[in-house]
Amino acid sequence: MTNHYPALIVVLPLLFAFVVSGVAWVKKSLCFPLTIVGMGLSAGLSVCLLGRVATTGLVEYRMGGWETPWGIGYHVDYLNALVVTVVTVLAFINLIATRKNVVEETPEKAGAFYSLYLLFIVGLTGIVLTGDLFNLYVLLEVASLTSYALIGMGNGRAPMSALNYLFVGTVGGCFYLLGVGYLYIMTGSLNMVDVATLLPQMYHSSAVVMAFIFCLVGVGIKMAFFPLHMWLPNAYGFAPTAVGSLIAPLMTKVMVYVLIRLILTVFSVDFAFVILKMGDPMVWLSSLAIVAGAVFALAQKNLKRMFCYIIVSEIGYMMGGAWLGNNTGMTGAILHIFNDAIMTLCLFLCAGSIYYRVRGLELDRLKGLFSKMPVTMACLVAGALSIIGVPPTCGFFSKWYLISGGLEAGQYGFVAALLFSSLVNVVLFFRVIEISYYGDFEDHHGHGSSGEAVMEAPASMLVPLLIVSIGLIVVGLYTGGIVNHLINPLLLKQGFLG
Amino acid sequence: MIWELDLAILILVIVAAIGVIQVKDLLGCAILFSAYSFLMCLLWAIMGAVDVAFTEASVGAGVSTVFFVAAVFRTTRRTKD
Amino acid sequence: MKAIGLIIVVLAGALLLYSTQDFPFWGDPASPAGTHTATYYLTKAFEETSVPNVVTAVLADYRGFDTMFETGVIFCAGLGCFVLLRLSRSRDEDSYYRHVATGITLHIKSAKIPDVSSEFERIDTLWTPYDLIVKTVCRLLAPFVQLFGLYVIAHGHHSPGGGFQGGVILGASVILIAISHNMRTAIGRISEKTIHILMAVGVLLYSGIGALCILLGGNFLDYASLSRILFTNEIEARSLGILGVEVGVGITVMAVMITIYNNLSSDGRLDEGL
Amino acid sequence: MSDLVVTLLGKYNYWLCVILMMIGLYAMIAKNNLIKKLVGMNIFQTSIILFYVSIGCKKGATISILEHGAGHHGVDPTHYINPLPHVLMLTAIVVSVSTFGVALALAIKVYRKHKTLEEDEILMQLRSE
Repeated sequence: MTNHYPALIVVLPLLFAFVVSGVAWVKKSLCFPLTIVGMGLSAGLSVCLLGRVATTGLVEYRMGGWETPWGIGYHVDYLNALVVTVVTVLAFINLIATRKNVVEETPEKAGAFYSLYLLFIVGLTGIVLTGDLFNLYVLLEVASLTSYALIGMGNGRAPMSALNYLFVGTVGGCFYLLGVGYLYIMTGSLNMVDVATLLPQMYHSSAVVMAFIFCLVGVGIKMAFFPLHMWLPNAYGFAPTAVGSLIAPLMTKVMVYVLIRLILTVFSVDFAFVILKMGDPMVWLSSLAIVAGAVFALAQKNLKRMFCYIIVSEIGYMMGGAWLGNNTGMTGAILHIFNDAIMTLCLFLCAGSIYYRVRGLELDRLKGLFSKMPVTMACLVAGALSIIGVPPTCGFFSKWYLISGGLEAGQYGFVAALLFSSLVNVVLFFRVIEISYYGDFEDHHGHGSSGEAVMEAPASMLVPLLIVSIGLIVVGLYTGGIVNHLINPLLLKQGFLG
Repeated sequence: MIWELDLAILILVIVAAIGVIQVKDLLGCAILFSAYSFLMCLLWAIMGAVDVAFTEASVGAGVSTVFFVAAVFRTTRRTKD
Repeated sequence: MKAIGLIIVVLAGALLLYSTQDFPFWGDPASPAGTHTATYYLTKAFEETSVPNVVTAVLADYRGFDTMFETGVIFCAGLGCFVLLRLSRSRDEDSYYRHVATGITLHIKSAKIPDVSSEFERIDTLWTPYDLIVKTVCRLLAPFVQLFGLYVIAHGHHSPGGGFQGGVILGASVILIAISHNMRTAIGRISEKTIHILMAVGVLLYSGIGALCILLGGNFLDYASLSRILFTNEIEARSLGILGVEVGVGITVMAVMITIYNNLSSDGRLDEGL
Repeated sequence: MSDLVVTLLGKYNYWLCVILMMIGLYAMIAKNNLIKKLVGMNIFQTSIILFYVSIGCKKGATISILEHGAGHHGVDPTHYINPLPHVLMLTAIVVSVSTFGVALALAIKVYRKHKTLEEDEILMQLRSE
């Protein structure tokens, strides 16, 4: 059975998704336990897979038993295993933490909601594990389609934002498909490793260059890279709480993973940095993204929208690190995928529990929350410290790698942008903390309907939140281990010398 | 595969596509879109992609036109462009 | 906006046109795409799966993993439309009944609904007279459409077609009934609950066959390992496995098409429809 | 001169395909009506499918269903069209119809709230909120 781990990580949530959506029509109360079981199995298996990859270096799997250029194969190395573990474990934690939000916001359709939740995870895990370019597209569409539906479930402006996201996201998917088509017409293969062996003879062909550019634009749209980020704040900001905290930490990071995978495995480092010389312009664009994200975040009056713009700026970190073209920068980018997913989940879970009690996330409604919800706010502070980059939280270490990578490459603009955005983050979070610590609590339920008094969030939300915020520090302390045992061997194997 | 036929239908497809995005009535847009899909299906059949053409005939020209008309029926026919 | 759009479009188009210069010529038999993987499929597919339609063989066996997620995408779409549009029936609405013989409409304001007899039919505010000819023809046509759909699913090994196309045709036959009569008739034949369970059962059949292969000792979706329980050789087992997953695809696609139509055409109320 | 004709005949399919793509993309960017944008998106998707199907084309070959008995004494691959792009595009068509369905559902939901499908009118309503 142990050989089947890579397939089972994707297939088990899929099976459970179908069972959940069928069972919802027979017995509604079974939906949530079944979802927990499916998600938990997937998370457990991916941790086991990470353990195996750490010892053996590479796990391969052939779907249907066919050899790879003819069939679809999984080719799991350190990078896949790391990212898939983050995806499944964080989705599992989020599932437990947001149960009460789901009950409240979508009571009627809980079965369909959980089914879509599992399918979204199937999409993401499939994207991360697959070694086939077209299979990646199909799973990208699974993940995107479920996220459109999940975001559109919200009230108010959510359907309009979801429709905008759909338009933009589909164009992104189509551009990626077009890029794959260009690769296929030139090489006749769809397997990543096979394409990589066929490509070097035609590096100078304009069609291969265009294939790279189309893949880059397509993935860039999906990950909300700076000039293409317009859809993100609305889509994530207006989504239902449970959906926001699921999609925001995972979707964009997985897309950054796809980009790094394309550079490292398919097109090779030589092509991207030496032949195309894309490094400098992309780093400048990333610096712009960081600054723009930070500036937009300053202008927001809503906690969740502020976090959304912080994500835009964090995407700039990862893209910049990946394009610095040296070992340290790439290490920082991969580490930041990992860390940023945890930090973002922490922030969005805090926002979720505040929303659950206060019914609003405008900054002036946070007044006095420190006395009412001390644990939640303490976790928010932990997340904030990590975003700012204060040791010993994990955010500090990845930022350290990014900055030293920038100095090594002589990209002082990028380093300046990183420092600027850290400064802006300090301002942003101290504003939030000041309001919530010193402001007097005002009851906004108003108009006589006193409702329940605002108090600490229920334990089912607090425990996962605490786990995540302790995780921020634990991951920070184990950074050295992750870098030495997982990231360095990967970069060495891919011939990334810097 | 006969390239003269292919070219002729390709040009018709482009004409249909321009028609779809220019017509100022959403119901007309639905019908023209159905015609576009059907021409596309012919084009694929000529290129030898019979399975794809079959799918497009049943999905593009058939079911998605029904969806489109249903959606227009539940919303509005009016469009400014 | 129009000017910006035009600039982007012209730029992207110019790039695309420029990059076609390195393409192999259209229809060139010696192009990499026509020789690398295609040769393997064309020469080996029949030997290994005994399916003459190479497209079906590649779709459901060599790249069966893709097709499973393709069915998953369809399933997402059905579930998505349901989640986005379906309104719950919690609030009491006025209901209308039409006396068939006289055409008199009754408007009942209370929540209590009398038994619908053959003399009365439940209608909505948007009642339109049915055309007897259309109604009869469609009712007569529906079984033949369904038969054709089943043929397309089952005959996908030897001719164009397969689970997806057949499923769409099966779904279209129910949509035909819903359009020519009204949606209540169609829902009376196949209820919302049935549709949703069928939707899940179809994909479950597909992924279940895949998981069964793991239990029988093969890789995921390796139909050859089914030969142990089907008592045939590996090649026949692959062919039968392909048939099995095609049936699963057909069931899901049919159910999803009906769900999407029902929710779109009635704005999520599942009443009279178009 | 004859070179030009050869190039023209060899590439015109891809060129017209690009034009179709650009029509779809233009409609998505420049049109104001949500359904029109949706149609543009669908044209864009079908043109990419057309591009893939064109890749699979092979001169002088027939559809990729083996003749009766052909499988038993060796198949000449140059006689049959490349099946792989067709397989991929079946999946892509399914994806496009799924996206179409979900997008129509979202458009109906938008219409429920705003009573219009024109983007500028919706934005105006949102601003005045």
